[in-house]
Amino acid sequence: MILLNYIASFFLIALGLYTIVTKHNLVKTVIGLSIADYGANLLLISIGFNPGGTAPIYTWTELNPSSFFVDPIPQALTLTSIVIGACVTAMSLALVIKLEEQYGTTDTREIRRLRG
Amino acid sequence: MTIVISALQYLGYVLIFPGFLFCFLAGMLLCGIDRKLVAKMQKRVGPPVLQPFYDFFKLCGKETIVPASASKTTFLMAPLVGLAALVVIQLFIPVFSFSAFSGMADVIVILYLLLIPAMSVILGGAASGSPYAGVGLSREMVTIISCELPLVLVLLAVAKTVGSALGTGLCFSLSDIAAYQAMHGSLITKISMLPAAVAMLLIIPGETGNHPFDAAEAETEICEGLLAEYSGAPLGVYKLSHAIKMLTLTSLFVALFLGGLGTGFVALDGIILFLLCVVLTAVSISFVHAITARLKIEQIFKFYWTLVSGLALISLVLAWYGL
Amino acid sequence: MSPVINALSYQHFPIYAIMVLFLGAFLIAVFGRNRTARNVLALLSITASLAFILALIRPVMLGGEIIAYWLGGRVPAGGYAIGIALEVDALSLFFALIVAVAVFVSGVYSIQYMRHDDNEREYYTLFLMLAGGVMGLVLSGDLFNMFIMVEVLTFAAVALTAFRNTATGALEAAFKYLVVGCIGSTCILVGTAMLYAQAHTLNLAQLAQLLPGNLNTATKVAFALLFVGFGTKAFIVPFHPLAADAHGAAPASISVMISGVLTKSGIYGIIRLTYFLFQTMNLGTMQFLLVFVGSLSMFICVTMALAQHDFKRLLAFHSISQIGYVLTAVGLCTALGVSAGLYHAMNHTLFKGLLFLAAGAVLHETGTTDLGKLGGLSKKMPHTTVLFLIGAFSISGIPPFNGFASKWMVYQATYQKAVESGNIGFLLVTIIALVTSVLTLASFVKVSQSVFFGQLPKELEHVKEVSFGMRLAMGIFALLCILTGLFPGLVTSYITEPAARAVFSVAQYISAMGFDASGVAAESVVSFAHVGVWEPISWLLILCIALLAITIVAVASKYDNVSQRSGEAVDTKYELFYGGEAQEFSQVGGGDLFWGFKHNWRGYFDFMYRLHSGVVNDYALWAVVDLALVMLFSLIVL
Amino acid sequence: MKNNIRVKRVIQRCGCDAILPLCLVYIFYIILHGHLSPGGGFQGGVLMTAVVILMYLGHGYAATTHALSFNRLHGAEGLASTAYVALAMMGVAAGAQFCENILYTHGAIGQLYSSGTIFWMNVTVGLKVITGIGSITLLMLGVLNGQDVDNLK
Repeated sequence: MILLNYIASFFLIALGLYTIVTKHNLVKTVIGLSIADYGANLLLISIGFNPGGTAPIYTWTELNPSSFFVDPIPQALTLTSIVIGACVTAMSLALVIKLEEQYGTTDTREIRRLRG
Repeated sequence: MTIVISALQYLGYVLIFPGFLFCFLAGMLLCGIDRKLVAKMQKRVGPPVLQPFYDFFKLCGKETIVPASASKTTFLMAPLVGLAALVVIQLFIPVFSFSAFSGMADVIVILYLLLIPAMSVILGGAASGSPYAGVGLSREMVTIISCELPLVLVLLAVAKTVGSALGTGLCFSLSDIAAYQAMHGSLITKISMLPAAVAMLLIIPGETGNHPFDAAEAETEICEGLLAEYSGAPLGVYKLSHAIKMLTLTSLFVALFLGGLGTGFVALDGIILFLLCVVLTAVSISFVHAITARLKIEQIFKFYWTLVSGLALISLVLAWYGL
Repeated sequence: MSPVINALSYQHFPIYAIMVLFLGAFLIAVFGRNRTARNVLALLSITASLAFILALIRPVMLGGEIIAYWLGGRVPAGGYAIGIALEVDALSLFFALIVAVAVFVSGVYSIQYMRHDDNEREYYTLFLMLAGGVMGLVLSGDLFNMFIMVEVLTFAAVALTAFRNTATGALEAAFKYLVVGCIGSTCILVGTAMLYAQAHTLNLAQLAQLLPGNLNTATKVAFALLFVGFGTKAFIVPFHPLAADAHGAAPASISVMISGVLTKSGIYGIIRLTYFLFQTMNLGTMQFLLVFVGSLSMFICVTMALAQHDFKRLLAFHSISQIGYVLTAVGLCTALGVSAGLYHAMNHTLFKGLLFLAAGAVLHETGTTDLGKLGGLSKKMPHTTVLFLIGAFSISGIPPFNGFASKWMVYQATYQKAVESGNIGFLLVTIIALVTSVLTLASFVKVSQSVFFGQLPKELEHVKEVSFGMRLAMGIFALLCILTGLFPGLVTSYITEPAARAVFSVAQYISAMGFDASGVAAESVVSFAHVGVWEPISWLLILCIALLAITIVAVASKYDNVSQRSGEAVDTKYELFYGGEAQEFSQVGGGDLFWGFKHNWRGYFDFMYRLHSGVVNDYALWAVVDLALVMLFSLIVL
Repeated sequence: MKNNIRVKRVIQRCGCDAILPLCLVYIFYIILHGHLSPGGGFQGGVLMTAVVILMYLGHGYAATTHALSFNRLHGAEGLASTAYVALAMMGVAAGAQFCENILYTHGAIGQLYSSGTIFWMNVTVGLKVITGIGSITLLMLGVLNGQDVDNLK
């Protein structure tokens, strides 16, 4: 079950990279970045998963000797990474808007004033 | 007291031998002999051997005109800095077993110090604002790039040869190279060093900007290029620098390949060094000058990066495998 | 211990150094509407940060102490690190020092330089966030923290690249940088995650304890991911086009940060990764990887720089070329090599900063950095010209400036390595390094001819010297360039050698954090012996004596018998020589100055021009290919 | 897409007004219970997006920017970050490490105020994210409305 997660996460990362490399539309590039980021997040959260584990919160009621937690650290990391992913998306979309204004296109093949 | 004496001694090194005075006299003589030799090879009478001296003193008496578009300070200071740097290089090159300051710099440093006089010409020319200087600058820089690769290879080959003989693996110090040659004879006697020596002979005219590698100064096309706007004493200083550069490079050749011929007496060594320099100048500068026509700049580059570098590389590979 | 004394203990200084920068950023966001408040806050925070870092030199650099600081007092429990740590050894401090100095000077420069821009508040907020991000990265002892800081600094750098978004290419550069930078960041994240899955810790010291000897496929892949991730931050080949775009478009003070500081963070990451986490540097193949990538960066970027037509873009390529030197030297895995590499890293920040600031000064006064449109500025901006020349001589390795001192050590190290290992490949590296150096000189000759010398175009008649604040900032860098060049002995023995020694003492790094370092080989005997000799002070002394003598002789023989046109007096002898033609404006300069060289290499240059296509997909493709290659490499080799 | 049919916005507006308070309460619930249940400053804060968009849908762009000044949000964001650093520095001031939890004396496990500094840190992070996300959303709405976002006040 967890193996599927791993496969899916790497598939997502690969898909994201594929999108970035092959698609010539700025918005699609941004989507590719997001997909790769989601793949990384999925990987992180899968790493912390323990089959049968409870939420890593310390309260009187739920705690008994037989219960165990899922690893909380990857969850914290995932959260951070989601935040960063959201910021990247916001930032890149802002850049896309401005680029579209300046160049009049969203085709990456035409946005190449800096080259050589 | 001893401090004062040693200070005076070092001052003597800087000012008299092997410093300023020696450079001035030997360099100018070398230049005169070169001109005479070329003339003889071309069946001309040629100027007297002392002609460079006459030229220099005449230039010093002339008015120095600074063009209106030039940056005055750079324009006037550049020749002096270049000359001083050349004299210092000469101090670092050992005269056989006698070395004034050779313990302070190694061959890599010499390689870089040689760039300073070139830079001084380039910056001085650039500061004049003349378009001829601009073209000359471009060519001068390409000539420097051209000579750099083979020179590096030659120096590394020597460093490796001496280093493996001394057991330290590599040796960059010029005084160690001189000491090694004093004990084991000149490096040129080694087969592996022969291609490097030939390469070095070919590098000398390129570094000094002599015919046929003088595209940077080409009087007939770009009116001496970088020196187009210079007149009077600064021009004289540049001519002097050029003469000293011939001396420096030939004595670098002596230090690298012909060490061990010294007698131990400094005065005598100086004369031997000068005679060797004359011979080397005759071979590498005058002779080549007399029989060739000026190369185009891209041909210079190609010549150095293929043929000369190839020679030096052969030497380096041979030295690497201990032959 | 009383709280006050505790708060002033140098144990806290690393976190202070990071936090004052962030705090400055936050406060400027609140109070930054007022110009004075903004400038004071920015200056205060960068000065405080610099002071904290300088105060750490004594215990860490000289005393050899390693500061282990657990945030929130969460010390390791049960042999596992459960908290976030800062760990400051000499290596971290060395990079922090570079960062602090560069941030300080860049900040001082910004005050005058950015005066005419709007949104200055955002500028300083982002600037300090960038500084804080790099500072946090180099002082951190936690892999995930490093990732966060990488993101913070990438983010701030992207935003600042696009800051002058009306300038040509700023947005484009920012977008490209964002895309490839984010690929790099994602690589770091995935690599971190995979290492966590294997070792269940994120602490660098503990990872260094657990990883070596327990490598499996996952950790090898993680290595490749982290290497590529930090590679994007250092802009080494194949990420160099991004650096060129970003530097060229960003304001000059930010170019200083990107080239002097951001690239260093990448180098720092690579050193930590190879020497500490995986400890694979003793493998010849690993050395090959670093030296190969370094030499490639060195050479490709210097040739690319020769073909550039824009001042800042040219500088950007040189920046990566010099980073290639650093990486090459560090990759040699000898004490001398690491010391030389770190020395060059420091010098790179200084002279590159100086050059970018000079480019900024030119841009500030003339409004362009196009080499074809400039010329003759030395008469209008004499101080900037002198400062630029100091920077240019430093980067091209002209003695006695600092670039020479470190490059000279790099040559020694590479050649020594070649002799020791008997591998002729390293010899080639020495030759490439030496040739690169002269090519660097060539392109700076081109810049000085095209920008500062030659003839002054009509449009630039009104140009004035830049303000004192900007010259002061450049002067600081220039002074440091000269000092570090003149006293290489002091610099190496007090700054770079402790840092290089720290690189080779992984065991201390691990045990300072309270982990068992018995599995790691103790510090090997480190020798910094040189082969060559170079005494800049004596050289300078002799040069001065010679120069003095010559000047005396020259003055005595009426060298200064100079006539220059004064006032309006018209005499044709003061005009330039045009072979009898009418005088007209003819500036020789611009991008194709050295066509004699380029002509012979036209195939190569055409190929390179086509390769650097400017399409973001291509750059992303390079990143992916690089990732695949490094992954293949690490799977086979490690 | 041109909208040819005139819609009476009263239903939209009423719906938004009904949900908006609930949303805000939910935000604060999540932020304040960050140490007790899943959630915390960030998770609560991002819900601000929903609030801003609800306001926009119900009341239009002008009313939204009137209610939420961009500059004020910006300032509050800086203040929240500063407060976070100050809270973290309290650890040092009390003679311990940076970020150390020094208020951890009150409350039993499961109570609302039971985690000392962490509670306050959650609050500051929440404030920071609310303002940050809020201003990003405002900016995007501004772009959507063809405003000159560069000079948004």
